[in-house]
Amino acid sequence: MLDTQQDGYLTADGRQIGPVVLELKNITLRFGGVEAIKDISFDIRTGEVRAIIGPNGAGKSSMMNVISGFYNPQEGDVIYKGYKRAKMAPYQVARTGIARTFQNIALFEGMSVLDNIMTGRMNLMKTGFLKQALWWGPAAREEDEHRAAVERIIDFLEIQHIRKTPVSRLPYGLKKRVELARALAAEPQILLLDEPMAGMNVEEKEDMSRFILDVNDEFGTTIVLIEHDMGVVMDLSDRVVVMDYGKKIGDGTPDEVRGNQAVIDAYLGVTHD
Amino acid sequence: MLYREAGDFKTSYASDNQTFPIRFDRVAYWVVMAFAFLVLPMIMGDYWANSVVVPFLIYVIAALGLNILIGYTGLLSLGTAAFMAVGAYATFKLTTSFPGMPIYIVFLLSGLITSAVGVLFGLPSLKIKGFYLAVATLAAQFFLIWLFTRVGWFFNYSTTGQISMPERSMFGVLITGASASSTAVYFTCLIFVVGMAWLARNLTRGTVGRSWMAIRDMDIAAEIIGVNPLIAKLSAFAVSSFFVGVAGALTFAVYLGAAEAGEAFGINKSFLVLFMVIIGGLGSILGSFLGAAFLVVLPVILKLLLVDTLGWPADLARHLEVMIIGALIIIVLIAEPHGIAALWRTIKDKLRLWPFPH
Amino acid sequence: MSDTVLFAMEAALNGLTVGIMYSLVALGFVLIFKASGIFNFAQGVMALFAALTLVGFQNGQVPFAPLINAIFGTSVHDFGFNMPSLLAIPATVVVMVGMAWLIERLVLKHLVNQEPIILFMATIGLAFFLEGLGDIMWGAEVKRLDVGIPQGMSGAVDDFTYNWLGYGFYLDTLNLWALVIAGIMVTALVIFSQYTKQGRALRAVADDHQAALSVGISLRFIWVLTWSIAGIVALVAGIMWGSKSGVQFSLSLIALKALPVLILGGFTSIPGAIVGGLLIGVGEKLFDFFMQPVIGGATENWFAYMLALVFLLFRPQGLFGEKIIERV
Amino acid sequence: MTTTATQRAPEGALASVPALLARNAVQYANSTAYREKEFGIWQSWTWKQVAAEVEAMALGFLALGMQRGDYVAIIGRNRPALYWSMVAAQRVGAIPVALYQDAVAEEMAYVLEHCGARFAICGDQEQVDKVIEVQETVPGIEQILYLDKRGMRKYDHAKMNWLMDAQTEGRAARSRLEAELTKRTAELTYDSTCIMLYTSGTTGKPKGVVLSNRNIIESAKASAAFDSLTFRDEIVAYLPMAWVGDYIFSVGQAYWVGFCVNCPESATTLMSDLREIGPTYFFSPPRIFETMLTTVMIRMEDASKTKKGLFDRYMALARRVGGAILDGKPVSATDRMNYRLGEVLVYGPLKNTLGLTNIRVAYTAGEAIGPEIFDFYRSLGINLKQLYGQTEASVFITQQPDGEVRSDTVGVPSPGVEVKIADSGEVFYRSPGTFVEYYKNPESTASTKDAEGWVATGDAGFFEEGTGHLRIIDRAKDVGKMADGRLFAPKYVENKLKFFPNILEAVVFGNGRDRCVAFVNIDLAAVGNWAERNNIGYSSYQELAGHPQVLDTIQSHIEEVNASVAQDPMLSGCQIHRFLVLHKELDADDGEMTRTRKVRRAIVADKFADLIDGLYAGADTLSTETAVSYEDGRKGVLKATLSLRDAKVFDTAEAQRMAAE
Repeated sequence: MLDTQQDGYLTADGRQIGPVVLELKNITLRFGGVEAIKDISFDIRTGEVRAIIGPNGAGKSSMMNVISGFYNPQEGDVIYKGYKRAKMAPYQVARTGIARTFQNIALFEGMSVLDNIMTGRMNLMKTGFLKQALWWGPAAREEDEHRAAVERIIDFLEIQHIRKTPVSRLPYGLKKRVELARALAAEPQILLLDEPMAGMNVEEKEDMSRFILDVNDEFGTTIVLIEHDMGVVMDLSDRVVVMDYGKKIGDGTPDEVRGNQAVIDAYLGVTHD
Repeated sequence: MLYREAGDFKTSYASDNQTFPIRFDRVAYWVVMAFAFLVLPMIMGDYWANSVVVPFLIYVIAALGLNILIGYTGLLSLGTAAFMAVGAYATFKLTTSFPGMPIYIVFLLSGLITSAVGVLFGLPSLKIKGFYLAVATLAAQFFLIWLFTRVGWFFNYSTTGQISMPERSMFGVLITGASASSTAVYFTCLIFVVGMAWLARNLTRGTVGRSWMAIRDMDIAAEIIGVNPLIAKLSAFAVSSFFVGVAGALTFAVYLGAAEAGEAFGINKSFLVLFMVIIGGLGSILGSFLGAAFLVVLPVILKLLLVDTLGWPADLARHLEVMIIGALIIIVLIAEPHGIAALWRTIKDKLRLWPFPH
Repeated sequence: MSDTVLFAMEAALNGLTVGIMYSLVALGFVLIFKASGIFNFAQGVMALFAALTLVGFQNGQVPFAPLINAIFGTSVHDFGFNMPSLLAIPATVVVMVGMAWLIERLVLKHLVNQEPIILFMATIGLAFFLEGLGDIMWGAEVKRLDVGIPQGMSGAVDDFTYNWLGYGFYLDTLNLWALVIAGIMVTALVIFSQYTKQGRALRAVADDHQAALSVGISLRFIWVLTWSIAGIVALVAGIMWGSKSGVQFSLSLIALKALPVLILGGFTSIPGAIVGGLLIGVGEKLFDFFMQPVIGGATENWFAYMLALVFLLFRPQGLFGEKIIERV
Repeated sequence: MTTTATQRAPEGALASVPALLARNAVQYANSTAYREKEFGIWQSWTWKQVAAEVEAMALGFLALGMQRGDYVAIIGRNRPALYWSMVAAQRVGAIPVALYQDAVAEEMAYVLEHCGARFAICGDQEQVDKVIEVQETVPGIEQILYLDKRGMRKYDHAKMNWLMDAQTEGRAARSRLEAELTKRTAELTYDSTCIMLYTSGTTGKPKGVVLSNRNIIESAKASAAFDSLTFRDEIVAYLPMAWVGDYIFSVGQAYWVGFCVNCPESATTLMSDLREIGPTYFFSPPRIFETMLTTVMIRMEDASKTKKGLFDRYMALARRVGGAILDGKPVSATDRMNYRLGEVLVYGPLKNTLGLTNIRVAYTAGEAIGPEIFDFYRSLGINLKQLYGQTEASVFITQQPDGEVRSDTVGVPSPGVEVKIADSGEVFYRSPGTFVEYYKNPESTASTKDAEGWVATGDAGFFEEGTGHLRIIDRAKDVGKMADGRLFAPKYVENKLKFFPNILEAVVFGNGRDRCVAFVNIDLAAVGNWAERNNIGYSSYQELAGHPQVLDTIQSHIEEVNASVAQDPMLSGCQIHRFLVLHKELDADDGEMTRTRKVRRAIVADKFADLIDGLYAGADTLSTETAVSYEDGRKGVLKATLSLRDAKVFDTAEAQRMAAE
């Protein structure tokens, strides 16, 4: 079993996976009476691609929201980089190096692609309020430095041609890509992707998969993703957590999970409705 | 059609995100500046200065302020006039208490005082949005005005309940008071407009501006990617109120000369500024100028046309004006939710593509 | 029993009846907000406009007389006959319904699925338009409105309280009537929404837009319907306010008070509107009663809003609204 | 390295491209040499910086063990660093060989094998993968350098380096290697090889054309003088680096006069990048001008009535007087005024949106250009000219002087070039630019270039009486005889056909036969647009190509051409009696065309033999199957039933005259 190795493992394609960076311990999340997540524990290792799968309403997105600090679980601990994470606001979580994308695109429609991505760097920009108001040297210089960094991401995700287009004018597929760019701009250690390929056609999916792998490969970013397309999940991820009705029913490599009876049942269950 | 962009390329990010990236616009900008500073003062008579240009300039500042709040941050405020009043009364108190203080400094300080008050009334915005917030700002409107009319300290217990501006000069030129020359007043307002527009541009182009717009477009997402909503919203209120406050200060000090909170800064003034922002263009600095110009000039034109030319009763013209403005708001919101500025942008794009349609 | 208490009680009682007025206006807001999610800032002005129109009909004024005179140099003013209230009121109702229809055609139809804030601002524009229109149509001067509701001190109350407490409360009969009429209105609305087909459709839409549309309810019809009802409610409010303090612009400002009322009562609850109105009415009277000596009078100007502000901070959804859970 | 410049005599000082660079680094030290749109802005390098970059690269090459006479393959899209690598390779005494980046692996294999390259410098991962694939069969390649890091992390870097790392390496090793580098650069003479380019070869295997410093510099010198180019000029480098034209413009002339070379961000952003830069000196094969014009017309279709009216009105005026004004011929004052107005309302904006505002000189070559296309640009006031050239001539053979520009000639011999026409009608030339030899191919060299240095162009043509302008009819070997002995010049006819916007390609057959038949490719852009406007639905090229109305249009075009061909007694035999519209577009991936989009006649003839027979057999419809390969490399079979048509033919001019008498 993987979890036994304290200092990571070697993947099939020869990538070295590091030690646990984020651990969820007995997380329980309730909305009023409803239990969205029931006593779930699993860990995420540095540099791996970790998938969370499960039928609709399994509590995947809630789990994402717990990790990104949007929901605070009633029970359980989030242990990040070895320390128990105190209850904090989402923007504070973001500052600890966790960035994310959203299931239904949450871009800033009123802004250009460039500005959206620049907004992703919010926490890396330091210039004070007054300096900006007067656009003093430091402010202008910082703006340019971060623009340069953003441009590299734009280049990386091949969206040069829409750099200055208002997001509202973009087709769905590109919006997804811009959202990824915005998350990357924060230079996160952990990148949470909530259904990055939902509603995409085949080659859009292929592109997105390629980008996700490239991100993981080039920047060594740890990636946690929720995805419905089983094929994609199995190709992309190193380890998979399977959820159903807010419970964890499986955890392991794609192959292990594929073999897991509970998982099979859950998915057969899904295919019926 | 007028644009010749071939060969106008950018070799640095600074030049790429400058305010006017297109050569033609840069030229146009400097032409306008030259006109405003050199030509207009020569040709403009006192009537135009006092009844059109100066109010226009002052409203531009107010509109810029409100636009930062509504257009850039998406926080609706109906209390603009009250905050202008704060600026006005701050100026009054400061000038009367510290006669030596340079008047421009007084204006800026009044702005800062207003930001403080603005932040205070902005606090609810952390919990509520949209028209809920509008109601909260209405509270500011009615409470503050009540304060200024009821509490003697604010108007130095003058029997009339009015405040009136003593004479003050800057650089040896009389700026305030009855005998201040309209040119001096004009330049004062112009300097402040240029300066504050520049500030507004700087703030909206950088991190601060992006955090505002992020909150406006999708506050939850904004927070999750790391925008601190507290800072973003309150800074918006602070900056907005600063602008509005300065506008109020100028209204009182250089434009009216004497004021009474009730009728000088009533709720209708709040709406007037709001309309300037809507008609001019939400989230656009240029829009603030256009909107202010439009709503300052419209009544003048109506008056010239209906009253002076056709000899209609003045009140009728006024009612008609109210009606037209109301209709315009609706039309703008339907036809072009981002106002004249957006209209201008479309025209510009067409000109740049000329002769091609798209 | 000490006098202050008595005076306070009297003030409260008056507040209660003033509050009913607020409730009447607030009712209009709630109706429209429930059915179309639009926050109709123009509700107050609609009341003003309705009252103006009613008076206009009663006095047989020529619509747009000032305008006509200005353009053609004529000096027409009225038709020279007076219309009995029994005729004038239905006529006004027709006007209000017609207005609702026009508003839907010319404004709402073009603003479907815009953000609420945009719609809100549109109604502000609408408010200004109607205000101007009303003034141009019927003239801006203050007018008396009398539809035969008895006014003046209510002897009954006076005697009753005198015999009971040894101090006769002053209470305007008009306010009592307001109470009654408000009661009738609410029951009428309830009956309408419970027992008529349109009423059910209305509720369906209020509960779930998409669902309602999918079962083939015409949104446009619903909007005309609600705006008409709101118009009628506005008329009633206009009548009450008008007969109390004359028909004038301030009426539309008083109507602004309906906003805090809604914050208290919640935007979607009819009982909320009523209770909120009463609370505000009583609250501001008592506050003024006790605070006047301390901080000076005219606190009614802002008390309601400040109260609302406090509410917003601690219970944004109001007394009766349901809690909002935000999701990503 | 400036020392090299001073050590030698002034003449020899500029005996090589590196020497030119050394001069520029001093003379134009701070004027911009290269720009590239990257990361959203135009990254710029002055000549001084370029010299430093090149030196660092050269030192890096030395560090990697690059030897004198090594062949260095350079594969990728136009990027400054790749241009520098060419010069850097030269500095260490190696010979740069530029390859077509869109060539598939097996095509590359041949060239790499043939030149025995030891080093391969690749633009990006895609090219690297191809080279690695080639390495399996071609062991010679020892080192791969790449420019774009993207996706390269996983590769085994034992024999692979990032170009920038190589530079850092070089800078580090300067003290150790500088002397050696200076020595090697100093060894370069006017006659040492400057670059080797492979001719795409209309038939058979590509040949490696060896060009010396003399060839390049002399041609650059002469042509630059011809159009008085200065270091203030701007060009956009977007044509294949493997093509001699690009080398002459982006290296030869650029280094000679020291003007600035701008590299676009990517193929997709070319047009906007072009617009941003607004080049003053522009070169392009006809098809680019064609597509530009087509897009202009298509975009104008949707313009409002008034706008369209305005546009048409002023374009008409321009067609009437524009060219004349450009050539400085007399034009009535009113027309001049009108034209000025048009400049403000239409021409100016139009040129601006196309990015041609600042053009001082523009050339088109490679193939004949359609007269109306040619005139369109000239009428706008763009000084578009034609030139006739070859790799073997370092481009320039003939070109059009200002004021003597016409669409149907290719101009007068370029300065320093002698041209003669053989009895066979074939064009021969001799010039300082004439290539040294075909690499490892003496017999071809001998057959092309004779003892006195006359080179056979392989094109048939003649000098026009009076003007002394050269007119090219066709490829000499393609010019054949009809059964009745009349001349068969397919290219001549095909070009006339291709001048119709609806026709993309045409292939005429009939050598040795009694009459001619033709294949036609329709232009999907133009015809497709027409179809949309007449709401004719179509799902594929094939379907559109088979549409009867389309066939009618094409037929009318062909008959028009027949009429004009009939005018010339010698060529009147080339009239097209029967034709068909091919069910697929001729494609380089299927070997039917060269990478420079020249039709490979023989291959097409052989591949579609059944269709040709059908045409001659007089069949009306014909079913056929064709092997095709898709962009992603998959192979497939295309089935189609084509309808074959007869076209009206005309009597020759004098035949008509006789008939009249």
